[in-house]
Amino acid sequence: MSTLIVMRSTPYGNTNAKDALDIALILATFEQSPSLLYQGAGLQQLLLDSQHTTPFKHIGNILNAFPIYDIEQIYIDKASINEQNINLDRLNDLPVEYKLLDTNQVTELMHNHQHIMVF
Amino acid sequence: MSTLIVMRSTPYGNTNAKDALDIALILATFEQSPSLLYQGAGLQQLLLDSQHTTPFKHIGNILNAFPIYDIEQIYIDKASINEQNINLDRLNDLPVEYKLLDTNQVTELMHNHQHIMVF
Amino acid sequence: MPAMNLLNYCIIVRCGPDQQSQALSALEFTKALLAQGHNVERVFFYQQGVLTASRLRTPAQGELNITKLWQKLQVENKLELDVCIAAALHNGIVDKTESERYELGAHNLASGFQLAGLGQLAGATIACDRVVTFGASQ
Amino acid sequence: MPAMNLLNYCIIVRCGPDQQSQALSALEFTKALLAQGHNVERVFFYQQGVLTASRLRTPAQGELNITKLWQKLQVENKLELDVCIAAALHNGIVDKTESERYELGAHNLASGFQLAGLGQLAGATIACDRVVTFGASQ
Amino acid sequence: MLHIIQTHLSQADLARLIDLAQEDDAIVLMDDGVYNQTQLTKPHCPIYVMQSHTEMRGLVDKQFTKPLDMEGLVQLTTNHTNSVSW
Amino acid sequence: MLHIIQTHLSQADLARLIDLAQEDDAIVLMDDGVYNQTQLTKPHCPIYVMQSHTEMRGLVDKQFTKPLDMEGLVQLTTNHTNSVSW
Repeated sequence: MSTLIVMRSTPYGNTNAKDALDIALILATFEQSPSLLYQGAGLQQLLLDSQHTTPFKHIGNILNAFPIYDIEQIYIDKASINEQNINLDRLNDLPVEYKLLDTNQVTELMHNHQHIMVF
Repeated sequence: MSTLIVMRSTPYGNTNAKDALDIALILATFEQSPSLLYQGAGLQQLLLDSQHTTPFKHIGNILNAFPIYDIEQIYIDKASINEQNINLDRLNDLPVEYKLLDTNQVTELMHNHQHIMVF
Repeated sequence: MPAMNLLNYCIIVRCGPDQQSQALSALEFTKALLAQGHNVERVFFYQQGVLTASRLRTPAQGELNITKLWQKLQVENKLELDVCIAAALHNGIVDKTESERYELGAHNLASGFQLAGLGQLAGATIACDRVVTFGASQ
Repeated sequence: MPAMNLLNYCIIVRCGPDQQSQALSALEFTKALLAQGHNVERVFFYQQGVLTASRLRTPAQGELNITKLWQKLQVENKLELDVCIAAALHNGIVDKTESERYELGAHNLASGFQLAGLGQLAGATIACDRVVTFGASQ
Repeated sequence: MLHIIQTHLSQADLARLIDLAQEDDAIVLMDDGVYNQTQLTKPHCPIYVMQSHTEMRGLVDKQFTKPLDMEGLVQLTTNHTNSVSW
Repeated sequence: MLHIIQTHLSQADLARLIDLAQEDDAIVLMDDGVYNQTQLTKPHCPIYVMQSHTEMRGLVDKQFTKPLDMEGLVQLTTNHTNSVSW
């Protein structure tokens, strides 16, 4: 019943990805263990090569911090994988564990949280 | 060969419509007679009831100023009318004269201008 | 006022003054909440929303001054208007303390607003029955 | 540098620092223009682009400081960085003169940038061979 | 759950959000979100439209929508246990 | 004419812009615009993709695209008599 953060933005187009992660980390610090749902273009945040440097804050490296902060409820919207033309293999190397959700499960997830923030 | 301003934004969602009109008016003041092309959601700028008050700068009233500023090259992208589900009749009451352009004509219009700004 | 379920709200404003329609809706929703007797724990300005809190804004004549409207509502209702400090620093909104800390030589946070950490938002998600966001996409 | 057609450019920056990728591209394109010997008549900051010109911005550690990068380029190349005055007033970016005119008590325009009317942009469309826009949509 | 839409979405994004709404949810179209109703058909949950926002934009509400004002929006947020602003 | 795309567009908007490009035009995908190439097929004009922007995003360029850097973009704006940033 805590907070669900829905990640719908590409990593570097605007500050949404970073700003959402900042909220996730502070909620974790307050022991509110937020859930994260990656949806639509937000899945692009998961495809970054953590070795590749960027002039911007590196989203890929922040993902590595999830286990440290006990952020463990990570979900991926299954329908978005096709929509974003993503090769499922590329999601195997993620440094975090996640669950794939179909549309009914996404709806259920949303109903089971007290607050929802979309970024 | 002057400047073509492409209007693609709804009137009140952001400041694009107003900011584009400001550029059109200043270009006219500099006797650069800009051309205006309404496309996509930009057509919504043409459907405002000029009698209806809004808390924002009234785009519909600014349209009335076009003849005063000698802004006479007004174009509407024909394909956008269907795309936006607009009843063609509603474009009859416009306070300005305009030409409907098909895709080839839009392409030609764009090639015939030295500078293009999309808002 | 009929007997009704009065709740504790947090409002998140993520759109700047340029998203004029959404920005005004956040204000009007907050007004309506207060009019119906609900409690507004805090309004949290995040992302572009922090631009609302600049006292150096001078909107053109005939344009809405959303900053002034929030200030008025704050005074009338002793509202807490929290401006995310990280987003504020990133966007050039600073109070006297931050201005001195970073030796900026000027400050521009409008009165009635205050800088606050994201912890205030986290606290609100615990304390509030409802968190309603305005300006989630642009 | 091979013999080539050197042109006169105007760059329009419409995205703020938050549109980090587009904002950086505007700067890097301008740099590449100068490196190839083209003339940059002016860089015109419009809409959210004016937020680039705030000297009160303090990006977090590890974040790009796009304001400083433009200032550096300006000094090195005597670039003209024009900030649309109407958009600047709307967004709370003022120089000393405007601050005094509106009695704001503080100013925040970063050095190297100057406030300018839309007439400067209109002039650029006449004088320049090319006008290239960055941050047209967000 | 209350779904609040404040922007003009692409057809694909709108369809996806409608998919996620259940029968006892409600959808609110306000600000530029009111433009989305032109793309809508047969909703499986109530769709409320901010009346002043459609009028200001010279639009006419679709018949299956319900008119809303700010007081009504407050009540919707009270009646639904949570809300999502897309 | 040079078409510069800096954002991730909806399929409909992208299709419309491609329609407007002529054979002697060129399209540049940069910043989040590089995501659009996943939706693209058989272009009728050259499509350039800012190399560093695709790599930074963990993408692989489609075979029919041409790699670009900032120097190359300058040359494209020089060679084409005008440009449009969508």
